[in-house]
Amino acid sequence: MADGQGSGIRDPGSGKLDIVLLGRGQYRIVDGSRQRIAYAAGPPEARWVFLEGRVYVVDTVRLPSTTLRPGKPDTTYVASGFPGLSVVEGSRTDTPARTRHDDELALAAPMPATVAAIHVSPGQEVETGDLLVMLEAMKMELPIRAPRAGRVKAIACRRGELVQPGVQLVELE
Amino acid sequence: MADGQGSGIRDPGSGKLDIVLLGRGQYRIVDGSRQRIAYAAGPPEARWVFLEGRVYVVDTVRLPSTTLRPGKPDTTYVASGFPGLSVVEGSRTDTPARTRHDDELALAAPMPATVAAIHVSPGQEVETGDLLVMLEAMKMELPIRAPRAGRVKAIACRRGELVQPGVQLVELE
Amino acid sequence: MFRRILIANRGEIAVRIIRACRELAIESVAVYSDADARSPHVALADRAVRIGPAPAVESYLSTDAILRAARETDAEAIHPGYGFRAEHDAFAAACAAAGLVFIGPPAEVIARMGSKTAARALAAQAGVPIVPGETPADQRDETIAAAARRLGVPVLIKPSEGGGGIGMKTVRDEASLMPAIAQARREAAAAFGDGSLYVERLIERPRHIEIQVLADHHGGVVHLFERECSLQRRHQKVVEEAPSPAVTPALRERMGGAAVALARAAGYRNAGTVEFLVEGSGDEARFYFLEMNTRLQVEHPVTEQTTGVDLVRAQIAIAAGEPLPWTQDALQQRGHAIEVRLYAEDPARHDLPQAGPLLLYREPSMPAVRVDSGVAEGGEVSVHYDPLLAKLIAWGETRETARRRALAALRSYPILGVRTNGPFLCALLEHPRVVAGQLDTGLVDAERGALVASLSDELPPDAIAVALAASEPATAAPRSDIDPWATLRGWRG
Amino acid sequence: MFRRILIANRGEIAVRIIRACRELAIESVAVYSDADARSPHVALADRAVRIGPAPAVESYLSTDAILRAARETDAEAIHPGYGFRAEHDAFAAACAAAGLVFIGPPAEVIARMGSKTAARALAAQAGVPIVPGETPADQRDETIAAAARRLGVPVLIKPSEGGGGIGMKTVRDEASLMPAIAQARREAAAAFGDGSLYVERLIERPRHIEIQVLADHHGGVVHLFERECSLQRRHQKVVEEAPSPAVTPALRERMGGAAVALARAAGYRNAGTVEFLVEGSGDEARFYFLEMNTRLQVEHPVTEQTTGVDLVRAQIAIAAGEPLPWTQDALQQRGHAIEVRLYAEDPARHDLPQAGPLLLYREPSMPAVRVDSGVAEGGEVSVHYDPLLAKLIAWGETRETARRRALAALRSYPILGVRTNGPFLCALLEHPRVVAGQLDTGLVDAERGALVASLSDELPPDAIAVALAASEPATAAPRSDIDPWATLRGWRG
Repeated sequence: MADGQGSGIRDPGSGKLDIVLLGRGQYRIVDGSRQRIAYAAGPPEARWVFLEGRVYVVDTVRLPSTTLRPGKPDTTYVASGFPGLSVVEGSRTDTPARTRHDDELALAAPMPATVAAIHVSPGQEVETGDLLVMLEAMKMELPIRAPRAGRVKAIACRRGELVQPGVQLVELE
Repeated sequence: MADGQGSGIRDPGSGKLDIVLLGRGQYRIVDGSRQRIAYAAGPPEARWVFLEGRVYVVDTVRLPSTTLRPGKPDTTYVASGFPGLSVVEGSRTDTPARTRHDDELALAAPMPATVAAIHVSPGQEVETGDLLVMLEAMKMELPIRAPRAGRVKAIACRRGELVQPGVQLVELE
Repeated sequence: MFRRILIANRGEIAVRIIRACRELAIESVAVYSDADARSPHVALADRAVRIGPAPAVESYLSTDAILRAARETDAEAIHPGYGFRAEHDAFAAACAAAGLVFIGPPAEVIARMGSKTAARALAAQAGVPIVPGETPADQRDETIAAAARRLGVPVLIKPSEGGGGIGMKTVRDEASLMPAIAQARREAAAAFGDGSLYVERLIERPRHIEIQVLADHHGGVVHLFERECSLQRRHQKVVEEAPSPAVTPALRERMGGAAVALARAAGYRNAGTVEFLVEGSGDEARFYFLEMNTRLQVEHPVTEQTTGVDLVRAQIAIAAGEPLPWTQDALQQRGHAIEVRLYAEDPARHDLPQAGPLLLYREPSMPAVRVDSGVAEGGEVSVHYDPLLAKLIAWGETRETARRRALAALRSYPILGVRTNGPFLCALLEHPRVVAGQLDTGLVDAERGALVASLSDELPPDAIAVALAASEPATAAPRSDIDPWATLRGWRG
Repeated sequence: MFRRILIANRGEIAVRIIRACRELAIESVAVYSDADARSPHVALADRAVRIGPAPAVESYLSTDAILRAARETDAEAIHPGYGFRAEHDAFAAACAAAGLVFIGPPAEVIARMGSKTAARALAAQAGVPIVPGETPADQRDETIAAAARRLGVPVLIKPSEGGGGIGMKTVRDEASLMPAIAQARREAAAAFGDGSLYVERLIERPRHIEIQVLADHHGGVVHLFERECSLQRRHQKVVEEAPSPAVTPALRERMGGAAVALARAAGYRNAGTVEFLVEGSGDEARFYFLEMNTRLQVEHPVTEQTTGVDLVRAQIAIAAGEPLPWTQDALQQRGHAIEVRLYAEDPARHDLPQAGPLLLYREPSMPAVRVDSGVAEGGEVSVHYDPLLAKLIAWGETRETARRRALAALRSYPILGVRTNGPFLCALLEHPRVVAGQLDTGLVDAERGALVASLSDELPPDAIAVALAASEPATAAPRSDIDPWATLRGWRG
């Protein structure tokens, strides 16, 4: 991707990205004469960033070793105040630093909840989106659906049971 | 002033005032079942407080020796978290802890400013509110008026001079 | 007018009602569970009473606890908000028995409109069109199938009890009828403990359009025009607007007239909403009674922004016995309003509700944009209640202006610490069919895959740079993710 | 429509215009002096260009610096806001010469309406009533006195040049005439370097009521009804409202008609305001042309909130050559709006402007309340510019609702670190004559002593308790008075 292309918000030939703190958690990103406002909060291993209506969760502890490397000044964007540290323009194929969307987690409870109903049995074939388990956390119904097609290998919860977040409720094979 | 009288917002017999921090600079004052929100910021010697549309600047360094003393639990309001320290209900005659309105300061520049015009001469009699000096700080005209009737003793500035805040510009006798 | 009102609710709607009380110089009493001790609605009210532990059934749903709080604080009236006890006829009756004014319709009206069967019968009596359908008294599968065949496919099979779309099945050919009935019955029994089924003609690609009504105690009934709420995910509204892009003046008059006729037939009092399914658009559109909500709606602000009527104030005035201050002719719509609901949920994970700390939360402040919220930075979104954080309402002279304003405001509305549907709402407001106003109740579910996919880009360099800037030790001082409570446990009273 | 607009202003009005651009998908370019590098208007714009050091004469008033910034950023149009270069005909001409669209009337219209004499003459020609008065060509004291005697006391003697009430003298008996003339001349000479005087019949206890007009480039001219701005301190407006409690439909039509006639006679384009003094009230009231402001007014939001028209958007559309989208008949007032101006000034010290850090600054967010501001918590109020921090605009179905909302919002609007007129505005909104709508331009100055006295209570115990709670070491973490910049000097780019 050529310099100045990509997100379309950069001046060709500038290459320098200034991050200015405006107030608590509020930052101005200055890129030549163009600028935008961003917000950040949270611990280093899960830093939340808000940028033009989008939200990203960045693991800044693991980030430098995987996506950041010293860059040539004419092709990289240097975040001021971090000498020697440059942000390489990402691309769809070489960006390990993704936001945390893990489809596996779809088979676990997202919060402490009660199992209201189990809609499948071991051995049953399911399609993507099929309702597997219905959880309930107070007023809300939390459907657990199949993240992909497959066969139910095991069911790791019972109706009425209080389940904890992160614990897988159904195994698919 | 009897307990529960005064500002009319207290439950008789309660006597305990809880101050709960809600967020940065934001406090809830709980007085029995009644409550209000207040805000505070600034250094101890000039703590700013916002309470129902009013603003107070409190010198908390000098405050304890002048307006606070241990109180009997049934007639005082105890701010939680400050054992032994009680706030006595103030009255119009015995409240040294006033907000900082010092009429003497009225004869000094409120900010760095230029003297645009001098409207009086030494020896001249002036009435309360008479224009003495017109200052100018950029676009704004800052009139310095007589805080009381009297005779001009001396003029301590010149037309066109840049004056600093707090420096008295006219002496009255 | 009342001297003191207790608000039997929490979150944004409790805050909304407290503000209305303050403007009327009425003292407000908040109630709260242990989970809400530090919530904005508790801080804002003139008084606040703890009514129980976090589970709603022991606090916000507890009639006893609420009535005790009202007695203790000498409240004269109770505003139920929406949800919780707002449409519970026994609660309204208990208020009346305790000598408290329930700010809503009488208990018997709540009971009648709360029964789908009774409400449908009343609508039919009042000459309001209803969707053909029935709950067969004989509930055997074959009888259900026969009823479905009489209506003619496509039909909808759904549980007589419950809601939220669970157990609802669409049948497009007679061969699928028996398996669909069996599956609907299983899901209904599992979810609601009752396998009774209802069959109804399917309205294809309907719009959800509702009419706001107000009825006083002196025979006055007016409607405040329509709201379109077709943008729903799994039968929960996410975006609402007024006026509806599909409603012409003639259709508006017919629908408004039908809603007023139903309210009169029901002996309705206070604010209520008559929901319709609409087939087609323009003067020729057909509308069918869906249900009547006997309370304030979540989406009431789009009516307020377009009619200029303060619905909460009107509710209080009606409950205090005042007559409606307007005739139907005096009411008018002006411009266009769009509301988006901000939920703590993850659109990438089937909208699962999220819980967590609001590390950073800043509401936009701009002309013609209103935010009704019940949360604050530093607060906690708990697992105990509905995940609605806030509603953003944008007004404009035209629909397009309102839509652009809503987008601009969402892009200036950072919420960090819990995932929300904010980015999804931005994508939805830019969907070509939403831009064009070509809405139906299936749009969001049909397009959600594409919309979610459009959100899962890789991380842009700017976001990485800001994440790193925020993590520099030099920025520690202004960091906003420090828990202020942790440092205070030693001295709080 | 324009692709990019430069905003030649700062503070709340620059923020307001940037927001309008964003909604129209027009790129905004902010300009700033060194004193404003961290101001909200700079952060919010799509681009920002430094135009000079803090003194306005070298930055916001510098035509060269502004035009250079417009060239550098390839802007197509310039919005001047109000103040600074907004009514400077040479600036408008320089924009035109540089090929930039000036969002306002043509330079010659600004020049004509900027001259009191020419504007009065034009008004008289257009059949608009004017206050009898003159600037005698022969400026000797005796000639001035003779002119005053011809008009008959009471009269007003004022400098021909300048404004802000400086040097203005009221004369109620002929004996006081000569000393008043001498004193007015001294003050005029000292303040404006020009001792020329103007004499005019005194209108006793007038109201200040103005009419908003919009004129396009295709012959379309409409008015957007009135604003009452009688609450002024020393000729500076502090509270404005629409509609005026004194204006009847018949009077509104006469005043609106007069304003449109003047705009047509002047060849007016874009948004403008015709100010009138009004004597009496109701159908029989008399009104006199005061002046025409050839720009957006500070108080434009009360018109926006009552008519639903976005005046900044309209200004941009007109400048882009679009015709007005409404006829006069399509425009209507709805409800009532009240604006209060929040200044950094100390009412207890003759409203002296204040400078300092905004240690804590939280805007209220509630239905029907709008805040237009140009500052943020952690920012600095500088000595260099006008001390207007923000405007709070409350709308209501009735004037009383709007007034109560404005009060409730002011009581939820903490500003700490610099003194503001917030508490004074609360007291003013509760003054019996303000509650009753019995306004005149002398009200604030006449009542200010009593209003200020009502604010100088002793410290309530609650405030002492909160001050002490905030000072406990345990609360150090959430303290908001830490300068975030101080900790960042090491790394900022």
